[in-house]
Amino acid sequence: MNKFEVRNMDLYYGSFHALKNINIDIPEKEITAFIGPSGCGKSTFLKSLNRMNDLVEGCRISGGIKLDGVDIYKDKMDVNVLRKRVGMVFQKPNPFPMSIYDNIAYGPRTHGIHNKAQLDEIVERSLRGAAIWDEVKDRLNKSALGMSGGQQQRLCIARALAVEPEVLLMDEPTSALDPISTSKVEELATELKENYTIVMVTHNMQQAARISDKTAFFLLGELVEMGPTERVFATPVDKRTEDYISGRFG
Amino acid sequence: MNKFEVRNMDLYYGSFHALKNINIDIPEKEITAFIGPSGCGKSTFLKSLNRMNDLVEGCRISGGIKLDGVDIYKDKMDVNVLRKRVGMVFQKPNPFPMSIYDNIAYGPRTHGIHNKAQLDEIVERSLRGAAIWDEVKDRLNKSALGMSGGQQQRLCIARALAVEPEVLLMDEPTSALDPISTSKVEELATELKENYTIVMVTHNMQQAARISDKTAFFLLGELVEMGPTERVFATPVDKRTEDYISGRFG
Amino acid sequence: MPEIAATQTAADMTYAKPHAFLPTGGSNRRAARMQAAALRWLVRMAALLTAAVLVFLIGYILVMGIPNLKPELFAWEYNSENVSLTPALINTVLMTAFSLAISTPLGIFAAIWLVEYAHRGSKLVKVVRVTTETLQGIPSIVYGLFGMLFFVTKLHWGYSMIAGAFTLAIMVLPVIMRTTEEALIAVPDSYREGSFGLGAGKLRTVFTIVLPSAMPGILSGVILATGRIVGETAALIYTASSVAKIPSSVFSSTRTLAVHMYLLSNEGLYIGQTYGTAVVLLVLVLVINGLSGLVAGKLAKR
Amino acid sequence: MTSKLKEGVMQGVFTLCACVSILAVALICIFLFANGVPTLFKIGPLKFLLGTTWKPGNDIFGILPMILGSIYVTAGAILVGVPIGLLTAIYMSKFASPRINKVMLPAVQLLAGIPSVVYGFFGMIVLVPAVQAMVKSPFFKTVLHVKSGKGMSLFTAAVLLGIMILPTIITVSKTSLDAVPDSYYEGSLALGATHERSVFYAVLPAAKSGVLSAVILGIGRAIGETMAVVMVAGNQTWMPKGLFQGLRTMTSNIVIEMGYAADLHREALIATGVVLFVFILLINLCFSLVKGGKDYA
Amino acid sequence: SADSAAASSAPAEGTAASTEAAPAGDFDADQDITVISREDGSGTRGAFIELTGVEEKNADGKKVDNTTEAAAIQSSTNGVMTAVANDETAIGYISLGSLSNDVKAVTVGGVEASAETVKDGSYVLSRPFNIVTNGDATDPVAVDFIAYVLSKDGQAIATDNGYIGEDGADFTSAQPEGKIVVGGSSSVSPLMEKLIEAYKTVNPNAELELQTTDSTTGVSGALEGTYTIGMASRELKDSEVEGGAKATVLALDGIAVVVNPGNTTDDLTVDQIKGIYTGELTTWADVQ
Ligand SMILES: Nc1ncnc2c1ncn2[C@@H]1O[C@H](COP(=O)(O)OP(=O)(O)OP(=O)(O)O)[C@@H](O)[C@H]1O
Ligand SMILES: Nc1ncnc2c1ncn2[C@@H]1O[C@H](COP(=O)(O)OP(=O)(O)OP(=O)(O)O)[C@@H](O)[C@H]1O
Ligand SMILES: [Mg+2]
Ligand SMILES: [Mg+2]
Ligand SMILES: O=P([O-])([O-])[O-]
Repeated sequence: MNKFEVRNMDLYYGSFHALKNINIDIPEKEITAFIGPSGCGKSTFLKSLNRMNDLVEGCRISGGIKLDGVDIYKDKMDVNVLRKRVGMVFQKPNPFPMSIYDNIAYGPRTHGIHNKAQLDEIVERSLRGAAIWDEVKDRLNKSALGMSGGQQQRLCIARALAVEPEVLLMDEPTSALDPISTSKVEELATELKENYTIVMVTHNMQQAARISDKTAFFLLGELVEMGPTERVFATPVDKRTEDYISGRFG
Repeated sequence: MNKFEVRNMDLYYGSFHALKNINIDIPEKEITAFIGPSGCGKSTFLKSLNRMNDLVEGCRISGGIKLDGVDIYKDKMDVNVLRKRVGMVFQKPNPFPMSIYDNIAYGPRTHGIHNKAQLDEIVERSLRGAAIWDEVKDRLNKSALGMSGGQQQRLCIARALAVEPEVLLMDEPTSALDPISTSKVEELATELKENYTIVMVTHNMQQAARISDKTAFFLLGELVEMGPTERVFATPVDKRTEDYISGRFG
Repeated sequence: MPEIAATQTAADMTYAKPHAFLPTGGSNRRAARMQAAALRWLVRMAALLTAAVLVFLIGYILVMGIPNLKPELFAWEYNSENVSLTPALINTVLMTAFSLAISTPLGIFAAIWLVEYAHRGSKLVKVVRVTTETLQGIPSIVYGLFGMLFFVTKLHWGYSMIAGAFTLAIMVLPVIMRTTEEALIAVPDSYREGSFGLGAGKLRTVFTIVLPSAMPGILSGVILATGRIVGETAALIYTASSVAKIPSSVFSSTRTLAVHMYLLSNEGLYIGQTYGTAVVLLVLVLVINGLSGLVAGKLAKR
Repeated sequence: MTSKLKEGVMQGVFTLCACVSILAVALICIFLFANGVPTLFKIGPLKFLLGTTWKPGNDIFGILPMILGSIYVTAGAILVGVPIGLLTAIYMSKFASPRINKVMLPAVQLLAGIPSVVYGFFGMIVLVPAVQAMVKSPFFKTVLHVKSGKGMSLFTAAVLLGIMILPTIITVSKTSLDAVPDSYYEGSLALGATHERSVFYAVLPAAKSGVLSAVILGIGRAIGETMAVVMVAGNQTWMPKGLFQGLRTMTSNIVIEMGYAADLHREALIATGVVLFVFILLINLCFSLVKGGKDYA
Repeated sequence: SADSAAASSAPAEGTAASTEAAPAGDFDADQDITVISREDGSGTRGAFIELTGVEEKNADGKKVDNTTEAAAIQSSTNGVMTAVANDETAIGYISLGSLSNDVKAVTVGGVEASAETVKDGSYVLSRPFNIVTNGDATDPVAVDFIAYVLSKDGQAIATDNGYIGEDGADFTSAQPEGKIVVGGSSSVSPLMEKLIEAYKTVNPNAELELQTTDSTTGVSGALEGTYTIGMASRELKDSEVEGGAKATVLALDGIAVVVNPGNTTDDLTVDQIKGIYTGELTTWADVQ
């Protein structure tokens, strides 16, 4: 089953044509990786999946993006609900400057849950879900900014889980992390795909090869090739993909 | 012949031991590449070759670094003269906010050349040397900030050439550039090694393989392995080098 | 709601299915939307209030003042009939120039020391920071008292332009220091590295690369200081006093426009002229602000 | 080497310039304290600081009413200025279009540039009668039981000062709001929060220390303001009597009486300046503590 | 009343808003009186409290200022005028020379405040404007100028500007050259300004600089030599006389007791004024 279906999508930043006629299906409960050289539009595309691009002035989108068959750019789609359903984890861990507990509870509170017991439960469940509960359970009231980078990133994942999304978008979630933290986050992603659809941008081809089910290669705003990860890496159809994978540029 | 000879060198940032017992010889008129994962100390080591680390508060160095047999950390070495002899090109192009001409003339003027004809000649020679003369000769009086990234980087190389250094240190000189500019800078480096000793940090192993004569691999502040580039890539001696080159981490 | 015992293992805690707690529609959405609307309304009202106060204030001064802008108010020489503001206006310019001539080099050099030379965390830096902040917080009336006790009385300068200018120079010194410091910090380190990398010394780097790049920021600080000098009253009545003539030497007493306005209003004999003067003062402030806007625009363009 | 010498000499010059502010503060301390502290002891420190009567004609110098006056007026100004200023800053930083900001920003700067004399004039002629009319209204008499309110009062002074500190509050808060990394805002949006909620619950807490600095700077400005307060506060030397009664601040006390004071009276006024200065030092201390805390985090 | 052209024309526009706030006719006399006073040490206040009996000697023979604590303090003539013009229930006292149409001067014991009544002594509230020198004046310009000020011409200028001068003698200038500085009280300053301007036409050789500060600075300046001639709107303090200051009366200034134009009270006795300022009479009904 496809979670997202993108058809004939174009995106402009002002007069700059950043994404060109993208057609892609993102399967449910799998990890889809986006690779490509810097500036090719990976982040841009990721952000249009939960309409974070709405914030960018001068950004225009045409074509259709359907989530579970519903066009997310149609008027009756409430962006806040969309973003609740399609969570996002950013390149640089961005915990709020508040306690660990409040970080996780932020989302549920936003969506109207104020009952202490219920919040407690959500916090624990999300932190466990992000495989960080044991490390932080004794200091839930400490500031989240005191954690290490890898912990912060897992906290951000926990924060995203706390609003019970269906999809998790991750934009280079490990590029700011050390190797050990990176492998923890990668493990986590592999676990999470049981319940969530995961879309991940990475500039690290090894990472894409290690954990993703499908891989999409972007170049200069075009989707060059998409397919099962092994196939894309082993026998790329497009010459450009092959060049990129074999390190001829980028 | 060795341009630099480094013996038992240790470097601390405050209490952090950033470089550990480095011993390395850098051959004259060749390209030496430093590779290694982020944070391993490549830039730090590069900067200690022309004492740019002097600017960092709390940075202490022990051991010896000899340039043409003279210890550069001894008192009688004038840092300004050292830096004139050992030029530097940075990761992000950093032209001064002045005209192209003034950018190039800055170094010679610093070292006491004010004769207009002489400066004109140096400017032309340096810009030609950096393979950018044809692109900028008609707008020497325009601001350097209006150039493209690749042009700016070559301008910075020209600026370094203008003070007639013996060594050129380059810290990831192409990481901020597009593929075409990158290959121009790479070509330029290969040409320059006829007359200059070049030391280049890169996170792009393909680049190291393409242009360097010697390659040194750093990991966690240690120099793991150094040798002729083909040898290091084809038959690494150290297990860690092999892991890194084959993409098992980083 | 499902109860989950604390003893459950991590594996059990993974999400069986999404949508356990959080309904995506209905009353929660409405509550969220209402909260958003309320907050939006709140900030708009506050901004409106601020704008209204300003418009009312300016409007009031203009309405009361413009009819009083008669030509004799701008006569070359002051006398009790025309109560001309021209000498006061010229004195304001002189006073500003004099104070800035003292405080600008001091402030810029001090900032250079703080940013380019001082070791971060050194004792002296801390003391300089604390004293600069102290200076910034001292009310003008205290500056006035100090100026009177020190420059006027102790140094025997009398009520004079020089006493006023020194008092004001100390008063605006922290303003110039702070803005210059920020401007210097904003200069990318890559410029400095580039210059050092070519073998340039520190002094040359500072004066030929760093300072020119920081100039717009420094200039905006100087303009800020000008604004404070122009509007100052309390620190000047006790130091420069009030002679409504262009001073013949730095030891002559002089009055600036703000002091002029204050004195005009005092006895209630020249209320109309006071409003007229207020308009001129306002225009002066506008011009100064405009200048700083222009400089800031230049800064943005680069 | 000459260039080394030049470097050394200039470094010395820079260092000396940096020390000017130390010298200035030292001089200010010495001259104020040397003139004020002996007076304090001549009058008796407790009599001076805690005395409730100020009658210079009869050589009674108690400045407690003025100390309280300064505190009340400042607190009032903060109550008026901070909410409005902070909300305006939030509006300008996170809600207003660039077009609106293009007008608002110079407007706020203008507000900051208007000399205090002009504010005072405005307060005296517009605010005082307005407050007078307000307290005389039936609503105040019957509902709020305000029997004898005056136009020149704590309330009026607080409102006027509240307006005067607006630019400080707005610019400092706005700067710190602008400095909050977008990542907080985006993080909140990505959780499905509305723009408004994101701003108030994710961005604002991150700007906390900046807002606190704004408040402290506002306090400093309010407590030090002179020319404007004198014209609207009533300046009675009694112990503050109520929100709609006049009172006198330390700054007013100095500026009102300095002109005619002689001998001990004059020294007592300088001593008032010393007390004010000590207050400012305390406020600055708070300010550095707040800022120090930020650096630490 | 005010003869100064500047005083009568300009302020009429200046307080257009305020007259609406206090419409005449329906004055509610039950309202509390808002008492406006000048600051402690002000020359105007000193004379006012002495002449109205607000200042009394206590048992030890020391003078005590009984001004009610509730009195709002304004630090300038204009402050008092504005406060009174904007408050129906207010009362204040100001220099007669500054009186304008925004406020109403009441008659005191039936006598109108004017130059004539002050001069003939029937209006009781007045105070001296003093010029102060360190001992006797020695500077030739100062001597010549003081002679001019006290002459027929000088005193006429005072009278023309709403202050009260004596008759004085005829004056011919000795035309001395040089520069002197006159400084001090801001209330004396406007009159001094006129005198200096007039004197310059008589003796163009002299240069006179006027610094407006305050009475105390005027006296201390004269003693220290920063001012050749000081100005004070009050009597000299004992300590100042001991220091060698010598005061000469330049003119008399009447003190007008002023109320809001909307106030129906037109006359107050000295006792009523004292009652109001000592806080015994608190509403206008008590007075009427
Ligand atoms: N807000 C914006 N306004 C204008 N152009 C933009 C904006 N954001 C991105 N772009 C441009 O759109 C193109 C795609 O950007 P995008 O950030 O999606 O690249 P990316 O593939 O994520 O690169 P990276 O690996 O560096 O993150 C780039 O050329 C970029 O310059
Ligand atoms: N000024 C400094 N003060 C303290 N630590 C520093 C400083 N500069 C670098 N370091 C630390 O020293 C180590 C080596 O840094 P360096 O910049 O040399 O790494 P690098 O190999 O160049 O990495 P990259 O590929 O990211 O540029 C890192 O752990 C870094 O955090
Ligand atoms: Mg990206
Ligand atoms: Mg590096
Ligand atoms: O009260 P005076 O201003 O006239 O001293």
